[in-house]
Amino acid sequence: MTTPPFLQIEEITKTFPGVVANDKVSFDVAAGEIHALLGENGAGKTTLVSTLYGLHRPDSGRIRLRGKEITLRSSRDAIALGIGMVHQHFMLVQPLTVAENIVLGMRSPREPLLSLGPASQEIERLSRTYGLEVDPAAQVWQLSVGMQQRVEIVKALYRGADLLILDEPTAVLTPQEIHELFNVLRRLKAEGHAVIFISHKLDEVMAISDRVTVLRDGRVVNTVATAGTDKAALARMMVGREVLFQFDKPPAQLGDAVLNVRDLCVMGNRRQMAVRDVSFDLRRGEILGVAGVDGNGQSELVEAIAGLRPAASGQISINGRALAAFQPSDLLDLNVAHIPQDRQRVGLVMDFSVSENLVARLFSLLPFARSGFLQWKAIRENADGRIKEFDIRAPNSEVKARSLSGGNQQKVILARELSRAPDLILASQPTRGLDVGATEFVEGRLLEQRARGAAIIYVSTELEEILSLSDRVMVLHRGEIMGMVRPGEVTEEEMGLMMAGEKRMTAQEKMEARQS
Amino acid sequence: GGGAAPAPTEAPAAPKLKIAMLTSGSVTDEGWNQTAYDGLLALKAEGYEVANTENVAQADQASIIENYVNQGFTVIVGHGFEYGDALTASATAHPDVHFIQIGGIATGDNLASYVFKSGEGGYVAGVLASYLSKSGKWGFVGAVEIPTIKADQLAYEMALQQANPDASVVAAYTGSWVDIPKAKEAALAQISAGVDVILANGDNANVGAIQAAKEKGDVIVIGWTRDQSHLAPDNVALSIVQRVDVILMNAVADIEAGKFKGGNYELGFKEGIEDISKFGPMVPEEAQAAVKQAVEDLKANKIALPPVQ
Amino acid sequence: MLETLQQLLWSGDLIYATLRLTTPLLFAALGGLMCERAGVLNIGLEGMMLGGALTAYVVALRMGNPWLGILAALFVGAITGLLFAVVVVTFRANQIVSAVGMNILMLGLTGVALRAAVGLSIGQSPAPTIPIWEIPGLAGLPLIGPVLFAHLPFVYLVFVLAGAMAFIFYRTTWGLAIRAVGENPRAAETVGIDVIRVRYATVVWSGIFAAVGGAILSIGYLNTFQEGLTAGRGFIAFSAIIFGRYTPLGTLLASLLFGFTDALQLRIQAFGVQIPYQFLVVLPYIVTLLALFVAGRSKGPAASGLPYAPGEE
Amino acid sequence: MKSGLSKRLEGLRSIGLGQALSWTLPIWAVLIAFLVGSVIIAGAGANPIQAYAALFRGAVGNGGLVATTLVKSIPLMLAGLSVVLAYRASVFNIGGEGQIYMGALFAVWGGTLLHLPAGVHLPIVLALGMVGGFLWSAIPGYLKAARGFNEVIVTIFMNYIAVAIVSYLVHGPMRESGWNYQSRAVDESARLPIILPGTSLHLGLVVALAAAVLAHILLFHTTLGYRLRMVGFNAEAARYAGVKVTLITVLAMALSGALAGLAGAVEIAGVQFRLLEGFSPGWGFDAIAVALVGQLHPAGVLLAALFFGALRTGANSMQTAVGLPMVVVQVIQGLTVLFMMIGAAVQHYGLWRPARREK
Ligand SMILES: Nc1ncnc2c1ncn2[C@@H]1O[C@H](COP(=O)(O)OP(=O)(O)OP(=O)(O)O)[C@@H](O)[C@H]1O
Ligand SMILES: Nc1ncnc2c1ncn2[C@@H]1O[C@H](COP(=O)(O)OP(=O)(O)OP(=O)(O)O)[C@@H](O)[C@H]1O
Ligand SMILES: [Mg+2]
Ligand SMILES: [Mg+2]
Repeated sequence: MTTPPFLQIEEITKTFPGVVANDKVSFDVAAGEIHALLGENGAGKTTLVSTLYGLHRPDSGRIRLRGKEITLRSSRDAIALGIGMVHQHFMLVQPLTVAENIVLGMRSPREPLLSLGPASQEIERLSRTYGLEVDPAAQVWQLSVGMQQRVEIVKALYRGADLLILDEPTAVLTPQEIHELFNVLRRLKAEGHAVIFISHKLDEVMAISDRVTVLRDGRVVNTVATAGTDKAALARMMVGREVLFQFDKPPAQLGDAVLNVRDLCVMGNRRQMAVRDVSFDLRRGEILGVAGVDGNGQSELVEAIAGLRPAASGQISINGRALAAFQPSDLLDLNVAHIPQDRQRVGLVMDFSVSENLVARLFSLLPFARSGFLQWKAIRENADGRIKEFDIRAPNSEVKARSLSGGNQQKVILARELSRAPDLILASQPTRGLDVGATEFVEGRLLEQRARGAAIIYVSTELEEILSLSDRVMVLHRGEIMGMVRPGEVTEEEMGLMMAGEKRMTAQEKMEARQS
Repeated sequence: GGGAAPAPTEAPAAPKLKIAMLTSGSVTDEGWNQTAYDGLLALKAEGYEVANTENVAQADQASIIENYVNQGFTVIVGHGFEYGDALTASATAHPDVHFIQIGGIATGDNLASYVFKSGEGGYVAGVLASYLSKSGKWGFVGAVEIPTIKADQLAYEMALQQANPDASVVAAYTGSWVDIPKAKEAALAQISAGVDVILANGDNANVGAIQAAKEKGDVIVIGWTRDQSHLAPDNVALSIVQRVDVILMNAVADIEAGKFKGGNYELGFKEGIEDISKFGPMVPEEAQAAVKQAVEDLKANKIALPPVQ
Repeated sequence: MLETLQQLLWSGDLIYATLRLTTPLLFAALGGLMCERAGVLNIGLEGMMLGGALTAYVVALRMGNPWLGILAALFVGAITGLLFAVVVVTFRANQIVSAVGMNILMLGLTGVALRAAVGLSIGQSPAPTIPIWEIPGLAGLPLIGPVLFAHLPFVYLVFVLAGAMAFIFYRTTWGLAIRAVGENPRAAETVGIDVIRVRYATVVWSGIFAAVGGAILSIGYLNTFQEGLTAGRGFIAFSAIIFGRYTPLGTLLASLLFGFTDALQLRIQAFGVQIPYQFLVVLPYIVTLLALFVAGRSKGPAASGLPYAPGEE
Repeated sequence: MKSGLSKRLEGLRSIGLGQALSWTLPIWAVLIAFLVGSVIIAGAGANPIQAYAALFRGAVGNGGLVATTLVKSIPLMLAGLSVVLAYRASVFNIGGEGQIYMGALFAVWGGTLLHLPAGVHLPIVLALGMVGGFLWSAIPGYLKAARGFNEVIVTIFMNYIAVAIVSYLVHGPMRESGWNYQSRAVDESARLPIILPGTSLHLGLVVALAAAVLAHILLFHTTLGYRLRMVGFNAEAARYAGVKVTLITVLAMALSGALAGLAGAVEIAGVQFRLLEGFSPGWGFDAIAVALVGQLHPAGVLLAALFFGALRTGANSMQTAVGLPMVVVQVIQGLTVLFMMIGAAVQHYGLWRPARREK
């Protein structure tokens, strides 16, 4: 007959204790095809591609490459067979240089001596061929996220990858960067590479892929040609029900100003000025979106308002109270809620129980503590109430936060932070990595708070989301306000240019845009 | 009383004494502890049942003594000044058991302490050193400063002052009973400062000091507690020997004869409890004679040793 | 007094002693550095040194050849390293606490083994020792010859090894792999590096290095062994790594500082300075603490101390 | 950014901190340690069964021995609790030994310089011991929290310094007039009374039990304990939640030192009465083992301390019975710790299986 498909996945099953992550998954990928994998959180996408890359051993099932069955004992085997992977969380060693990262684990022509010179030349050649500009001598920690991703792709190509797997590569990129990435992928495709592409963003899937395989609960729902389907159909396959892409957002009912920020400058971790001269006001009932590429000062801005990071200069006042330096403990008095970006490292104590986490900020207050002694009964009752109210899926309030899924961990944080009817809510990437359903839930809760009269700062790197939720959007680039716009009065392209720092407001515009 | 009384399996005839000894260091230290252990072995050779516990921590002294008493031991030896409190307390609690302290001053009806006449050995070593030193710089290497060692250090210095007012003694302590390398290093440091005779008085430390002398060739060491010439026959000029075996033999004989009396006994050359080993080949006749004379003077109480500080 | 002290500082003896005191420390520290860079903390260096010291002594004594003693110490060091690796790499047990257990165990084991193998007559049983090796030509140089070129062979070796380790870390694929494993083992695994193997290898080497450090004490400087002979040198080696900012050169300098202050304090005592010896004995610790104060923070490899399981997401 | 050093604590955190682990684990660890130990004993030429029998008899063979075992457990209990407090806040306090010395030193000062009526004197002496340990360990606590020093090195070094200070003092300023290099004994009024007449069992046992109860309450029933554990598990989350991490870290270390200091003071007031060089046989180090075998739980620490105390007590009988050096007991202690750590890790991660995901 005809030649077999480039890659065939046959009945792969992979279980973890208590979870069937992949259940008899079968599909195939052709050379020169971009194949998208779609599914809710925990559907088993990462597990599947990790298996393809030799990081997991499947319980059963077969993988054929170019028609031949292959066994992958480790990623070394996968690399040798021409499989490359760009992980959801980059697999780069921060203090090493780009070149060192790229040759890491490979035999050197002068084994055991490193030969970085020739390697750098090869890296530059690859960069030119595929339009992936990287500096081989730079240390990885100095690079932006987009650049790090390029390093990852070059790393895979350097190893001669014919099959490139990208796990949620766009989650951290600007529209321009996504655009560039797609160009690279198309070039790879033209050269005959096979690409597996994972994303939660249906628009991207529609734009780049040739075919889509949808996973749900570890099983393949269907594999369809992209040309023959649409977003709604894909979403339905993913979730198993109809998904609304629009929620009804009543017009804003603006109240008093809650937050005033004036000429704020904040230092970042690398001793650079991460936030520069930022000024804005925020009123009750308003959602201010903060858009920008990851790492352009959003987190520093929020951390400064939350008292986690001192302001280098400028002023922050909350409810009319200007404090020279906020402490995180002041947030309680000021009635500010903070949903931190990194929910597992900052928002939760993973080894504390759900009930302990639900009082993490409030534990010293009545009724949870009396003269320094914890009141466990009150703490548990609180937990039971919250778990019901926020539909937190946990067997009971005493299990560790660690054992919850990502979406449910986020619900714990929401339940805690929203419990005191806050005046101001700082929400940093509250839906990052969450699937459609969980995202819907979080967004719904925030809109409820807005209706109640809370002022909300909503940081996200996802344009679509930010435009649909916010009343105003502030675009940050290198810590400066590039623009303060209203959704509907701006195109995604314009926003993208601002995020890339190629379009900015005048000083006059800035002044005017301060207030809602 | 330690709870239930032990059931002593005493034969109707005169029971052989059961003797137990506690040492704070290891009995392989070539010094204080091993000497005591040799004494215990001598008793064993005489047919006594003996037992010992080494490396006894301060905190464990009382319970180990108690344990031996419970096991029916009738003579308990605490080898060192640090056993004073534990022996005193046990002696009061067990009037029928005999307690012996060596190197301390604890007393009781059934507790006798034997202490080497402080400084006698140091004095003799000093006399010898004054003949052997060419540089006029003498060294003293100890592990940890404890009373007996300090007393001998002072007498050593006194002998020096008498022989040669211009000479000087430097003393070094390593702060550790087991750190032999450091003791060696301390001796080497002294040698490099011009010292050519060293009195080594620190159990394991001696081993280090003697090795340093051996390595440097023409440095003389005076050993302590037991004859240490085997460690470096060409460097060890003499060892001041402490006859713990004799103390124990005498005490046991007293006990068996019913003559054992509590109290504090100072013992030295006169009593035959301190002694000198044979001389090394490098010691001239003249010096040997002087040393022997010093020993005689000490026996005759003719030397005023520095008071114990 | 001041004059003699000055004389001492110029005499060369201080330098000689510094090198001698630094060598066993530096052996252990370099071993610890290697596994530290691969992400395994090793406070068990103390016990590993002790094992090496005992083995070298017993074997040299029984076989009548110090080099066989060294060889046996290498072997025992490797075994100890292997055991530690099994505990902390394969079983992923907490590295600090396991090392504490390891040190207790080795103190006991060496004590028991010493008695079983040699009995009580340790003083009567001097082991043959490693001879001093005067480097031909160089040892004859005036002034510096006897100070720098008339040492145990290990003294030269350890400085060469420190240099070699710097070379391995920064110029070879192995070194790159070790550094990557210590910083981000997951990333290393995804490019096909066997993290477990790298960690095993470095921990085993750390055992070997530490054992040599111990062997130098027992049959290099001495000809004997006693329980607890290493007297805390393994802990000092461990701190030299941190103080040396996790680099071979830094570790070398930190060990030298320690060796120097120790040599110095013994010489201060030898000059009869009227400072209670207790304070001189702890001079190296105080100086190191002060130096730490000046040097400030030292950040270890990011994955240091963390257990690693291959195949996780 | 998390420092590498605080990250490595995740290793400890990941052994479950007492929550998820089976209570039978220490028992298994002990049994296997004895089994492996028997091979070593046999290798050393003794009969393991006889040795263990003697060990057992020597530890609990009669009422007096049980009392001795209890007495020996007291400092281990207190020092073990001290380790628990620090470790719960992710501070590796290897400085227990030095803190014990400092506690003993302060207690001896209080017991010899103050002359107070019974009933007042003793509590003051014990409190002084806590102050000594508190101050001594606040130093590394501060250096860690505020200056980022590695507390492992600092505490190890401070052990040597504390021992040297005590050595200097008993040789010089504090030396008892007379002959020996030791301090004066504390007043009768400063001593812990015997609670079981005819034995050496003193009131320190009650102090240790009370300390365990208080430590439990502190850790699990107070807001301070909540803060402490929060910092221990995740300092960043704690800071986010408004906890003053630096302060809590210093406080955890200092409170830990206070308990170690209490261990020293109780030993002075209950057993030794005066200070000598070499006052502690290494309780500060054994305490780490005790705390971990006790799974970082106050009740577990009490049991583990009893076990180690019994080993120490029985060791002597074992030596007399089969002629093994006492260090055999250290072999068993070391093996127990290692198997305990292996067991904890296996229970946490599963054997030979990839670990659970920690994103
Ligand atoms: N190490 C583990 N062992 C066992 N079960 C686990 C483990 N980690 C996660 N789970 C379970 O797997 C499921 C999904 O977890 P995962 O971490 O993938 O969450 P998620 O997909 O990000 O969350 P969500 O789907 O709620 O948005 C949950 O039911 C969780 O309890
Ligand atoms: N190492 C692991 N141990 C235990 N369970 C795991 C492990 N890795 C994944 N799982 C579980 O397997 C299931 C599939 O997870 P996977 O990460 O593949 O989902 P995903 O589709 O990539 O989700 P997301 O969209 O959140 O990235 C989840 O329930 C998850 O909890
Ligand atoms: Mg997931
Ligand atoms: Mg995934």
